[in-house]
Amino acid sequence: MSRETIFNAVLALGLLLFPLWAYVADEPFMITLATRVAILALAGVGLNIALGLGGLVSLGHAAFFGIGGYAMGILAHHAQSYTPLMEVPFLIEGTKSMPVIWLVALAASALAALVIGALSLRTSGVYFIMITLAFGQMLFYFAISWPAYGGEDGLSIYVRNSFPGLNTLDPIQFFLIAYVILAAALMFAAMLAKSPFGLALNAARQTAERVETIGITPYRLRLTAFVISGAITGLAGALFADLNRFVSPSMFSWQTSGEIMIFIILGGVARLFGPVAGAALFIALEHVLGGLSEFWHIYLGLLLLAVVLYARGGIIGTLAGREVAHD
Amino acid sequence: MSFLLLIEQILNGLQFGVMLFLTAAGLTLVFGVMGLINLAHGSLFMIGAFAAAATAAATGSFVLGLAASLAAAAAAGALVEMLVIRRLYNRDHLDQVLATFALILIFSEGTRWLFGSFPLYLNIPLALSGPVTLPGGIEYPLYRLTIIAVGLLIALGLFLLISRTRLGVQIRAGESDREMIAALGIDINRLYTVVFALGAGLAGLAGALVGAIQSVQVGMGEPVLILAFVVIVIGGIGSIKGALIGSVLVGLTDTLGGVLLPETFKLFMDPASATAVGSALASMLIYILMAVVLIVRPTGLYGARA
Amino acid sequence: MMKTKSLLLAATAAAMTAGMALAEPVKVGMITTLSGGGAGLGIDVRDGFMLAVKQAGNPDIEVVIEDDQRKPDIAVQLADRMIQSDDVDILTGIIWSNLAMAVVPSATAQGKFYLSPNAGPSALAGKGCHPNYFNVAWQNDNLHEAAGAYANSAGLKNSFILAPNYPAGQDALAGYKRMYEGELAGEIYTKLGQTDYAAEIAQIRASDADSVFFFLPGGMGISFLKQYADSGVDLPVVGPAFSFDQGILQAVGAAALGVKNTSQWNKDIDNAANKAFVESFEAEYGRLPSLYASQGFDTANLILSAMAKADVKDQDAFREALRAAEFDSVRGEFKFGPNHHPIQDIYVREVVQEGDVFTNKILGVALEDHADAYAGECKM
Amino acid sequence: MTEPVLSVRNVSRKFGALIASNNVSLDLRPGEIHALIGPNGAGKSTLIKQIAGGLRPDSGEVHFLGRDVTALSTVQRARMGLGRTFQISALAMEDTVLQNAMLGALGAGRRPYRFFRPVLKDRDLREVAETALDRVGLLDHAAIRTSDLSHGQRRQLEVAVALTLKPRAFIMDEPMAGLGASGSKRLTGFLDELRHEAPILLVEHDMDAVFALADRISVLVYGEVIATGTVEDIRNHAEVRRAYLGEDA
Repeated sequence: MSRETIFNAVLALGLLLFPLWAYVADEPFMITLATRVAILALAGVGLNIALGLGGLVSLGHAAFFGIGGYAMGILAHHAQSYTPLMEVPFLIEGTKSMPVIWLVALAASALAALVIGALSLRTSGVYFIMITLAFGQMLFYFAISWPAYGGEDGLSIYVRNSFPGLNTLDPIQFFLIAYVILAAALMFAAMLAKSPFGLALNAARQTAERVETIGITPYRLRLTAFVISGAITGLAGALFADLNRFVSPSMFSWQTSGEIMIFIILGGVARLFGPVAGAALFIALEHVLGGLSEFWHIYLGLLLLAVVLYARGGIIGTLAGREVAHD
Repeated sequence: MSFLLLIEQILNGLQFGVMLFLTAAGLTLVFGVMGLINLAHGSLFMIGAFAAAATAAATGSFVLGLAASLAAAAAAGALVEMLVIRRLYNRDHLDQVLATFALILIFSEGTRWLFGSFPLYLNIPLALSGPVTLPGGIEYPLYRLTIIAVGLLIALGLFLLISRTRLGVQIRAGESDREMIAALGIDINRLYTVVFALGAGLAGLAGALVGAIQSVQVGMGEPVLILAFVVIVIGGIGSIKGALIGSVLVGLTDTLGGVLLPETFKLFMDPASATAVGSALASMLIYILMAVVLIVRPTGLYGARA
Repeated sequence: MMKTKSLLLAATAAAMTAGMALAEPVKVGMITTLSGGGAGLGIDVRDGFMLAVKQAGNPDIEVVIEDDQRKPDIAVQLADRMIQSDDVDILTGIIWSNLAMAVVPSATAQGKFYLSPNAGPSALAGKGCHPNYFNVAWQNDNLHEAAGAYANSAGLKNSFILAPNYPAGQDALAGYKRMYEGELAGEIYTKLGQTDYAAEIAQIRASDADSVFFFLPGGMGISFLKQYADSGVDLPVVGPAFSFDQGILQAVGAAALGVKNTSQWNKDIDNAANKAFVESFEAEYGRLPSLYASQGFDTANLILSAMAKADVKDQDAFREALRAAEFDSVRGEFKFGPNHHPIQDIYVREVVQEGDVFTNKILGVALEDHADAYAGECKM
Repeated sequence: MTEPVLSVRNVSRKFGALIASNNVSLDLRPGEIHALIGPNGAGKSTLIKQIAGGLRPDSGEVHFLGRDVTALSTVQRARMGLGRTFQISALAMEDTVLQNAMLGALGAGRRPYRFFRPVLKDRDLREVAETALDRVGLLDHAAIRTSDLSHGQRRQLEVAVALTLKPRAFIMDEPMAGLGASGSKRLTGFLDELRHEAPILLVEHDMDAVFALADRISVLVYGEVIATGTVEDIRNHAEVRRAYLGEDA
């Protein structure tokens, strides 16, 4: 077993044991924090498929995170107020069922990723970073000024949505839902990296010319990766909205895109558990540093700077060393 | 809408564009020469505004305030370049994003720690305040005309600097080939520090000039940063000419879109919802512009490199 | 993000002020904005609140203060923590409507009291009202309505009105129009966070307006006022107090002189409680108190007054004690309407210069015993 | 005479004032190795790009397997069976040698959109990849990271990736570069065999290899084909000697 595998196992186990400990010690807020880590890590796992595997540096993933969030918000809002979502041409009702909401979030964000990706992937490099940012900003301003669903005030859902057989209001049960989804996404991402598609996508990142000369179109590979990536981040958005029982345009903000990206860079780009390690560290830092001083952002900034300058390859890169070639 | 008002709005768009150019010029210079994505550019803008406000409050002189903004931002830029940025040139864009994001946190809260949480006072000098009457009878604030003039002068200065001076030759060499600079015996570390400080100083000066008619407060740099990025991407990264044209394009689109869209919607909607829909669309307009430009020209209007 | 400043006031003060008979301590969680661009408002609310707590010397009130960074998800997370881990009885402190909308419904649903020291979104005043939710400041529309009423009395007939395109901005224009009886020369929604208003000012100039009403909180208002003053347009300006507040006025400077604005508080309201508040605030923090500080101060005193009458664990009794609002408000008379929002006088103020300091003085009352427009929709 | 597999007809391409290809015509017949030689800057790379699909000519046509492919993309031409190796290795450097070869096999199999089963467990693909590696003598290095290969080994891997496609024609851009004497001798022997599977358009600087292998040679100078013919023809061609070989001698 490589050091990275051991580290991943420790991380996965730690993220599970910490809230279980908090449950026994009756510290429900610690469970909420762990849930937050799991959900934001999930968003990162999504972005990492585009960014790590595909080399597509998207600064617009908040678009999908927000769409997932609003999928939850809009469906639950209509269910809560007993008003149909739409009546023509056919009746669509709101819902408070998590699985249904997740499916809608996945589908809606995948569709958005298809459109945004199809246009954005015509560019590359910094231009790609900026055009994805532009799409994120468009949705941000749209969400703020669109009055139907609360505008900047956002939408509040009074009771968390339901999952058959579970009490989602119980923090530990909701945590387990998020954890299982994160685990599933990690497994999927691991499989994807080793799959034929992963091989081709990874090659397209390194040498697009080669991929073309073997008869595969890099654009379509990347678009597919972007859609998968956006869908997973959208699912995370729906869960995040359920964690807060609230959605607002801030989920669409460029800072949100930046934060998701920072989890990945902190943890280690293209590392399977990079987003998990990054989100855990970032949230732990926020929690600990926040207690030190009113100006704790300065310390956070200095720490992040230290990581970039002295811990290359993020946490996992530093702890586990150079990635071994697959197999 | 009257023709005169339209002319005035075009002037406003132009003026907004020139203000954007002041910030975007430094950003595109740094990107073009060093290939660095500097998210902290907005912080340098803020530092300039705060330095100007503090100096103007202490001395009562706006000009000294401007000088202070230039000096403070350039000094902060040089310092940051030597301590942090220098280690990032050979890294990929992601590391640069994280590091300069960290710098934003440090600069913002550091400024708040030094100056407190309330906005500072910085006003335009008496000599430049109030409107003047332009030919055609448009009343237009003198200070805004001054900004247009200063912006165009700086644009001209940058063109001359790059095309006519030794530093300009080095900058151009740096854009095309880094190894060549070293081969020419140029001290590359010094060149980069100078260029970064120049870009930072421009941002600081912009902060002071703009701060005089806006709010000097922590966080004022971030919206400007995003707009500056929009501008340089539309113009083509690294191109001063592109930055100028991109700025004016964004300035005109934003200003005229905000004015004309609600009016247009009023033609076929009731006024209240026309205003709401028009304004919503107007706030998305520059991003739509940027997306369209990039879809048609994937490296911006004047961008050479893919 | 979690700054814990547990302020357990010295138990040695057990010498006890009169009326402190009920020993059950009250834990207050304050979630407010202490970092980033909007920090000034949160700091004022906090300082006003803590001044009242300090002056009361009541050892039975404990305050936990946290910074929400003006982010809704952080605010929700803090509320979760305070409810789940800190086990607070009362939440307070939120500045912004969108954060209040994120926190208040679920906090009150979980059986906590929420006392708003600043935000008053219409949803929480009308259909979404809750027995455990009290607004100690105003319903969002109140000051705008007062501005509309003032415009009528000042004989303004053709207003140009503008606000950012987001819910509070839309409420602001609706609030003004609710009271204002004249014509509209124009109605504009600006971009949220906009810093350049040249285009809007040109439209104002080109219109035949006789006055301008605007709601542009924070830095947006500063930018607008500076640019407006420099444009040479000299129509009278009316607005809610938010853009003419103590913390902001110094940054606007002379550009704001003479502007009429509406507020439920000013430092020259003539009552003993207010005099004492202004003096002690200046002595404690070395600056003049703002509107927000006064709201924080009143919020704390409301809690203290209820503590003197009831045990917080007896929710019905405590709720009654809050509703009675028997405390010396710095605004003078203060009472709650049926939806737990204030019924109060709203004043017109004018921006003046006192020595080096820009501040406000009261001109008169715009609306007397004013309640909000949504109380009728509230069923509780 | 049999129909050529690949033919370039009157292709011209300008970059500003520079004429990179000037009315170039050449063809590749079944079973032959056709060498393209010329001094640096003669326009060989530009011509290769126009044949393989990275660049569209201003005028003229490229035909492959009897079909006009001038308007087709690189991907479409690759799918028709045009195999290519690069002058500067275009390999996934972070991946293993085997993964690179499997990438080729994946392209040949036309089914890259499979997301679940590990590609290395796909026996069919693996067999294709390993056979190709074995043929160029890299099977022993299958598990090595590509960036750890020597330059010569990377050229071999380039050839192996092209082999996995089972192409109808090869375009090889300097496959001998950096190989060393024994390596290039082995590759020469290998290409000699390979021509019977599919004809090869060979761009090469190594004149020993060119003269040993080529059935025909075209000489490109300043974007123009100044001569096409057998090895003997070219050796004796006065203009070629002057313009090109003369410099070498």
